[in-house]
Amino acid sequence: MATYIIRRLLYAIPILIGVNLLTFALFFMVNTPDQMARVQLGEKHVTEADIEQWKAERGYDQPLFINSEAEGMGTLTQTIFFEKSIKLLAFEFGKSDEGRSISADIKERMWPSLAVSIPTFIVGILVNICVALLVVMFRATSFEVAAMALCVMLLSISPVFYVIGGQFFFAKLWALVPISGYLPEEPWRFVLLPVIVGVIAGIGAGTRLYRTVFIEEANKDYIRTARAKGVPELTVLFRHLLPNGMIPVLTSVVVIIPSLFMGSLLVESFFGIPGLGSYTLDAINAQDFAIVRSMVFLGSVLYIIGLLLTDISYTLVDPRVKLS
Amino acid sequence: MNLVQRLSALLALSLMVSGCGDAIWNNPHPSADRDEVVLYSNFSERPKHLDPARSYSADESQFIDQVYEPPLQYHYLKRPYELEPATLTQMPELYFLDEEGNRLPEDAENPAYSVYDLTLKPGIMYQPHPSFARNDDGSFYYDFANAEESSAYRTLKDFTEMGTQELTADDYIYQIKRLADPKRLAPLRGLLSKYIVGMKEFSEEVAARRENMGSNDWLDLRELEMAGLEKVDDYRFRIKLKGVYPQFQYWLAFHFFAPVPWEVDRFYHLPGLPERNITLDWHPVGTGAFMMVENNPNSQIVLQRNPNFRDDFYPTEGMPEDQHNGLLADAGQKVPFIDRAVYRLEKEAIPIWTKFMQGYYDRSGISNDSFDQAVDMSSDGINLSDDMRSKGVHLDKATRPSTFYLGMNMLDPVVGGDSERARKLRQAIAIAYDTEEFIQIFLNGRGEPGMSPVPPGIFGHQVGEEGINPLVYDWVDGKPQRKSIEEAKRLLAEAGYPDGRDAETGEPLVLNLDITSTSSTKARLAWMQKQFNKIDLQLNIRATDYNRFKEKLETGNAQIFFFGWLADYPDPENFLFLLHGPNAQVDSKSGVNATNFKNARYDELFAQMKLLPNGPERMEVIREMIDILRTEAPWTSMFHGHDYMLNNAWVSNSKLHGISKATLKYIKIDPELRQQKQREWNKPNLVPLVLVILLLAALIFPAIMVYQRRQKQTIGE
Amino acid sequence: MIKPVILWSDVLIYLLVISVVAFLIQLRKRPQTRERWRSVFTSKVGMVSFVVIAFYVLVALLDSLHYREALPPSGEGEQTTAYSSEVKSVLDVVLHNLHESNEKTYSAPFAIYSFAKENLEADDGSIYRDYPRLEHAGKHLDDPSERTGDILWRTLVALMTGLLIAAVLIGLHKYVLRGSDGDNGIPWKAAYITIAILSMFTCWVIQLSEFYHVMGTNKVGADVMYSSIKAIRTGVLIGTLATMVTLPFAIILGISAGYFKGLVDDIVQYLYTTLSSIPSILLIAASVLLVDVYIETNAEEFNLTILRSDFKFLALCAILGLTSWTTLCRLLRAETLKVSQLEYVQAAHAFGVSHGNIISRHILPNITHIILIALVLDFSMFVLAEALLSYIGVGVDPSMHSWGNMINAARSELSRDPFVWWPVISAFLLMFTLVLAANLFSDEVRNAFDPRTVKEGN
Amino acid sequence: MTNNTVLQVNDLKVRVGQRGHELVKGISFHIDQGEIFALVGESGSGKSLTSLSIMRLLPNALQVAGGSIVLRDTHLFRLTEAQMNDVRGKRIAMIFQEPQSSLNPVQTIGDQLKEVIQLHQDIAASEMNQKMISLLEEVGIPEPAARLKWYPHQLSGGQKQRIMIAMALACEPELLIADEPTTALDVTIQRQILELLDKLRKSHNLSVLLITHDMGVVAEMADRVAVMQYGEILEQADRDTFFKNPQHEYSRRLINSLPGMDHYLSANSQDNLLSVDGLKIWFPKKKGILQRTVGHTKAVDDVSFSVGKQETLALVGESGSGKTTTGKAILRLNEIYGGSIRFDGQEITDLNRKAFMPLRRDIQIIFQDPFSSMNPRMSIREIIEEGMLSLEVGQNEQEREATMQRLLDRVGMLPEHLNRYPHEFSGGQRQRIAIARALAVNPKLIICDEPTSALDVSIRGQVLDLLRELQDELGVSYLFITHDLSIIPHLAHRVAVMKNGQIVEQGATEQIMRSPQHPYTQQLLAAAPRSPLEHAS
Repeated sequence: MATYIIRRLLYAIPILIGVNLLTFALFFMVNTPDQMARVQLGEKHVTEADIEQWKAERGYDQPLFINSEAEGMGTLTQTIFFEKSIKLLAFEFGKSDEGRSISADIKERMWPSLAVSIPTFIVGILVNICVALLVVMFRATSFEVAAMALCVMLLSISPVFYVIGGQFFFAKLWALVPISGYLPEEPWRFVLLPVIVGVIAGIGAGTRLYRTVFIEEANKDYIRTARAKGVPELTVLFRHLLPNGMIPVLTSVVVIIPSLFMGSLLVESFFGIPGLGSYTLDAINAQDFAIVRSMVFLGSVLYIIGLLLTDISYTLVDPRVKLS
Repeated sequence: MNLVQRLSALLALSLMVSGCGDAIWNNPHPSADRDEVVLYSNFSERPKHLDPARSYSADESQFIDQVYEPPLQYHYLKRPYELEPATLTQMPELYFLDEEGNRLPEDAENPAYSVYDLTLKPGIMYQPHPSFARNDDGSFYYDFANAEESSAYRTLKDFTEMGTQELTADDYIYQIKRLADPKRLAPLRGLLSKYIVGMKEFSEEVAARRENMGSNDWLDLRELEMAGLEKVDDYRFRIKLKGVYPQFQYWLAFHFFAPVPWEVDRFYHLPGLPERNITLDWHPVGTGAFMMVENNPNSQIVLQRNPNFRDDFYPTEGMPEDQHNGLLADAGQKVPFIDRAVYRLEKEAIPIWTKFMQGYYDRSGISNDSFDQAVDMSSDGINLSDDMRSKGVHLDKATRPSTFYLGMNMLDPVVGGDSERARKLRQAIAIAYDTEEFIQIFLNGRGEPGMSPVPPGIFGHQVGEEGINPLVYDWVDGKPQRKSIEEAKRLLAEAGYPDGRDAETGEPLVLNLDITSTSSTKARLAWMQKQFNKIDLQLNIRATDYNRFKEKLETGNAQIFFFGWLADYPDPENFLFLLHGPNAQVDSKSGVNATNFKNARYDELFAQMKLLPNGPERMEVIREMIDILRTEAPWTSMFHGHDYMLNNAWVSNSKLHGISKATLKYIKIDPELRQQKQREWNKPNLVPLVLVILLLAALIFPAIMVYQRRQKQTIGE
Repeated sequence: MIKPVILWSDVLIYLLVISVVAFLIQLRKRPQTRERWRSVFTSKVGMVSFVVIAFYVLVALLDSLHYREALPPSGEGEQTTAYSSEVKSVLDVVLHNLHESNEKTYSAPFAIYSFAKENLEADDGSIYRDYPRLEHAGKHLDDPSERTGDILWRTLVALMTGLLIAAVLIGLHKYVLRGSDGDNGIPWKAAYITIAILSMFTCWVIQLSEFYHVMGTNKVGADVMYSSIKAIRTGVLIGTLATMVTLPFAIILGISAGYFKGLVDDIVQYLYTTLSSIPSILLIAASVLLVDVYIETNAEEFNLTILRSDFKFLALCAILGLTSWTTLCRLLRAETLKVSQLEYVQAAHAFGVSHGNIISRHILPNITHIILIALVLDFSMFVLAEALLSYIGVGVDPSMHSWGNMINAARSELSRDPFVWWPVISAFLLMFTLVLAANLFSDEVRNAFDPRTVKEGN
Repeated sequence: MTNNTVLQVNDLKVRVGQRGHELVKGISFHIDQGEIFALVGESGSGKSLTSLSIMRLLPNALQVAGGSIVLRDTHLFRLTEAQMNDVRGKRIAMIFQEPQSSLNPVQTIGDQLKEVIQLHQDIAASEMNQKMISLLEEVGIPEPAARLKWYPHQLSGGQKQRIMIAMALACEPELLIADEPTTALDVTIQRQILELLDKLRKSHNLSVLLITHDMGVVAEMADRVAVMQYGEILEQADRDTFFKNPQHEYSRRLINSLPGMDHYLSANSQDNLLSVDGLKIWFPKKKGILQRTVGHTKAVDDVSFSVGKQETLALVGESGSGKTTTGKAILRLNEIYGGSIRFDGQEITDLNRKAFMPLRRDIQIIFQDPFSSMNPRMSIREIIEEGMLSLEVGQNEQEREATMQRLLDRVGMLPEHLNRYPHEFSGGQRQRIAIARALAVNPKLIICDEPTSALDVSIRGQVLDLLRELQDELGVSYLFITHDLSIIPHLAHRVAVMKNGQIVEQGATEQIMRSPQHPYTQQLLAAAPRSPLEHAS
């Protein structure tokens, strides 16, 4: 177990390096440090000297990947890439291009993100599973047909519509919740709408997925055994089908749990929630490379953790699986 | 199943909070409102810099201009804009010197130096701030030898011990030195070095000093002297400029010249603080009416009334109409009127508008889309819609001294250059491109077509018949009327493009519009192409991100582009210098003269105009300059934006100021009225909720029925 | 006198069509795959959704035949005839009276008055403020009150013509089919009904938009119906092309990883873990910027707006594809691992069949169902994704008609009061229909091809 | 019906959907107290459907079209679903074919056992444990107390089946339905389970509906027999009369499918074609962060045997004994760890892929499962031709075509079948095609990997006969891998018995069958079902 986890973590390192490399390549291909400087310094009265100064302060005055001036290892180490990456691997995010401590921002912004994403996630899964179970219970009835048709419709609607509709009705017409914003003191009122929207937007796809999983389980022999034992239908559903069905469900679900931390780009920017999702989006628009880099890095780390968690969660729910 | 428990707990809580908070559920502000008078507003761009030496954008000014007090300020009500002393006893005394430093008479021909003599009001105190906290022995309360000692202080709030001190001349001098410090990246450094005596040298010295210093160490600028600065006594100091620079007085009303005491600078450079974002760039310290108590660009910025604020009073005289607009009701009262101002981060236009309509924001601009809802455009200009009137909203308009234009890159082979051909082409475009319609469709009439770069409210702007651009407009029964398309086509033909086709090759003329993708909506692009098609020109749109756009301008690779300028100060110089040859983008990277327009005569006139005081003589010069611009037409189809501000019923004393942002202290709010209206406008509607629940039930019920039936089912013959 | 303009996306989409046809032809040789497909079409849902998709594709194809009209010869000196820089498509000809009748600004569906008040001059010269009549819509009516009747009558006529056309088409089809044993379980009836409805709808739109704006007009007075129909091309192409990009990566990498295992497997796994661990939105954003750079650096090649936007569009498809091949790749890898353990693959080994042959003849055919299902699912996914990306500002070029752009505008239009609902509704309806059809079709495909669901049958 | 009749099935009909074709066409039978009634038939005969309709557990797509089922005096079809739950597991219990998948993988044995007891009896929690333990003891699970906490995957197939039985008996049912209870198990285990059932049946005076295709099992267990085919009961009789003079031709064929163990092929051993010497197939066990190899799982460990020309060597063993691995190793379908394989005197152990090519023509294989051994997407022609093409057998199109036609004809198929696809053929036919495919490259040695175990008994014989004839004609040698001793006498000249990756005994067939030396061989022989005629006497 322990050795397994360690191995997986070691395996993560090359991935992280790869991720970093890619990010750098992409980002610096599209905008050179000079341009970044210009964006950051604003338009009026900017001189070359100021730009040089800015770059120097943030260590963008070195070559990207290979430093031909420096000798020996220097050719590789005295570069933007090396210096920035090394810090990242140690989780030192440093300062954003506009001079704020990134880790401080992350620490602060993760809470709103979590406040939205966790409820969305949990409620979402519960709702989906319940509906799916219901459908499986009534499979080969008109109820199933209707439910599935509904699901297809739901997932044929662009998520943007859910957001627009949600804000229009809940916040504007019915004045039930604030249209947007967030207050750390009383998050519930603000989180409610995003959560509802998020859940509804996900219900179509989720239900369909879980239904197929459950149907597959429902055709297994042990279900027949259970019914041959005289177990009533509901009990079969909950005591036998559900626990087994959860195993495949886990694969699709556990991976994203750590990523909940990153929040949702769309929802957060629509509902003005100061989470990490909108943070990333703003950084992209402002071309604040330091932040983008950190978020990407964070994202991939979380993703890898997610993969790990998935494996571990298997051992918890499925007695057959042993990690080695 | 513990998931279920957590979930249900969560839901229950959320319902409870929203339920028993108070009658209104959709209040985006803390439902428990303290009994202070709070103004709620919003900001869309997180301010990047709050250091008065560094900050140079409107959305930053709206915060720090409440905190910092430069020597001068603008009169709140008077138009045209008028300077008045803020921390000074009277307007600065200006006199001229010759090379030797002998005082010259007022009317001396181009003197060597000009000196500004400023005298401060005594007894002006700073806001409470830890940097002023001292022990009984006068030593600083907060003093750390190294980062470890300060490690306990994560944020500025952790510094509980406060202190204050009086404003002195040193503070202004220190700030001017900061402007010269290269590390501050002061936008104005380049410009001011040209004028303030010894500033350039000072910068170099500082740079030299910094060579062997950590990037976060404090350099006490008092150790170095700037020739052009002279402290007379604690309340009096002089600034010495090379030659004459009449516009300098306007800069004195800009926060660049706000006081920064060395104590503050020292404090923010204590070991370990800069690493933790505890810097002057984030936590301003000033003598203004408000002080920044919370600066969280992720969610909100809060200004709090400065308890030590000097005695300052609401102006007693204003423009004639102000009287009946009730703007003089509080004449002579002590400002500020509100205790707190909360600015919340809002990125989307829609929520802002909705919240304003729900009464959760006290004031709001008018976005395009909410415009028709907000106002009616009747024959007699723009008025509030009935809907708004019924809500008690009142509107307040102003022309922002600004000019937006369609720039022609003068280095471009087709549209640019001094050739008759290009000139005619530019003029043709100027006629074809229907600015009026643009303003109608995309600004809902919130603007006026520009006859010259000089916007209304600035000296040199002319109205009426003599104001119009005769090359584009005719004066028809008391109104300017755009010349006919035929006229444009004629010009085009003369330019050698009959029917928009090159006379030689017969190739259709395709022009390129450079634009940033963010500002280019489908509708807008379509509209522009329509304009050029009117005279059979093909317009090719090159949308790109802001960086590329800037780069194109700098390298002179743009052809036609959109650009604009907001006034720094109310003087024609601030607009006409945008076409001053030496400022041409491509050779001087200063980035003002984006069209790279060069014209010897114009530059000559510019030099004169700059020094002249406002008056008929200056007017003449400006007229000639403008005529040059009209014929050359490097800027076509200009317009000047109008500002509209909607105020909810409970807001009073709101009058937009085109230049100054330091107007918060004059705003007044009636909290009771606000609360009452909010309740009235936000009655939660529970019916839909009930419906949803019923619907769910309706869904579940048949399922249960089916189940029952299935349980009863037998295999029947 | 026209000059065809061939955009890259046009080329690709037509290549795609050709390859699909080719696929159908060689399908005759594969009985039980043919069986599978038949079973897709024997279900009413499958048939109907297919017809709908086909209709969309048809529109997209029409819209992918671009040309430039010649300009009238300029007065003197007859030289080479020059061409307008405005690129039209065949579809524009069909819909000419939609996009040539522009109003000033918003107007509601079938409205004959503008949505915004204007200053009008009364006969006595006095200025009053009211909703002006529209320039085009309903200008043939002198008395506004006739409007409703007029609309109903024209609708009736239009529907009849539509029905007629449909009848002709169906007749033709029957004529073609007469030889072969007509309906072998294929629900032609459903298909016919769908066709009838579609053609009636088309006629209705075309005929009525000659006199009205069926779905109103947008901010600059352009016909909403027109732009939402033009957006079909964007939607269909982004769906198909992006999917096409994902396939080669997913298939080649996935299969080789699953088949050769060992080092290859490790590398492929590394690749997709790395790629999928990056938040794809960032990848997309950065890449889109990258494309802009490219366009700027050699601008002269893109002297026409449409060329630029088309290039950007293709790039977007490519990027979307590149960022989303990993899932399919993972699936294929797993499936290949399974299949390559099967005895007939072992047998092939026993016969010393080369790797290439084993993959192409034994593995590939037996994982196609996964590819197919993914293919149809991705299609709808990409169509939806386009809307999101446009919101974030890295979507298709603003000069391009797209549902995403329309939806964006809608967000603010809905906050007006009275709110402007028609653009968003028409965008929504067209988009929804397409995606719904795609999803339903994908379900049928799954039922037909996925062995698991096949098993579930009995 | 006599009052000691437990179950009475009258004119039971089962059909697909509302008006689909009938799968069970009105069958009737009854089961008396304490007897074992065997319902015999091959796959698709509808015997399982019958059992499921008794339990009313038919899959949704199927439904009872008519008839009645009476348990004692309750008409099962008149019960509601809810009432039916009191019958299932309490009055009628059922054991299924696949013990591997019939138990809930994520529940402990104890929980699953407890569930059924709680459902139908009220037993104090205190006694519950005791009850379960005694049940497990009864079905012969060692140290039951501990096992209760185990999960199914920790048990062997046989043990799982025992657990199933325990669950079935938990509530003293009046009727026990055993649906192919032993088919999925190894012979030795089969035997034990059968014995267990027999014991319990006596001790509990159980009535059992035994559903099977294996005449051996019938012969040993059943009191009365009913033969089903295509959803109809061909004949019913008590066992002895049934076996003595079966009425129906089909029944006769079934009975004869069980060969007697009297005549043997003599080992006509000539010079060796294939000789395997000390073959080792080990798979490394990896461990630790760096995945170092710390040990090996020895699938095949030091196995030596030889196959002569035109000779058949039977490699006998139970699942997991490594026999299949050995077979594939010879074809280089899996890696060899040690030892040597010589073919025609040529050392082939470490030839690379290319060098091995020519040998592929000489050594061929027939797989166990005719359903997965042919690519469903290829026509028979493509399937057969593939090998010929890649091994360059036959110069040209026509020649290959001719060969294929000949072969098909030879294995008793029609030339036009070439254009058909695998799924259009029955298991037996496919296996014939598989043989044709192997022969197409005219090999010297064919490795037959359980070629008959997936086939219905009545077909088995034919395939085996075909193989033997081919050997006589073409003089091929077979390495015949099987677990079923009963078929060995038919075609094996020599036998090698494998257990846990090693050969425990080998020799001439007759000798092995008559006087096995190794206890394991004896066990196997004892387990092998004997001809019912012997019972009858």
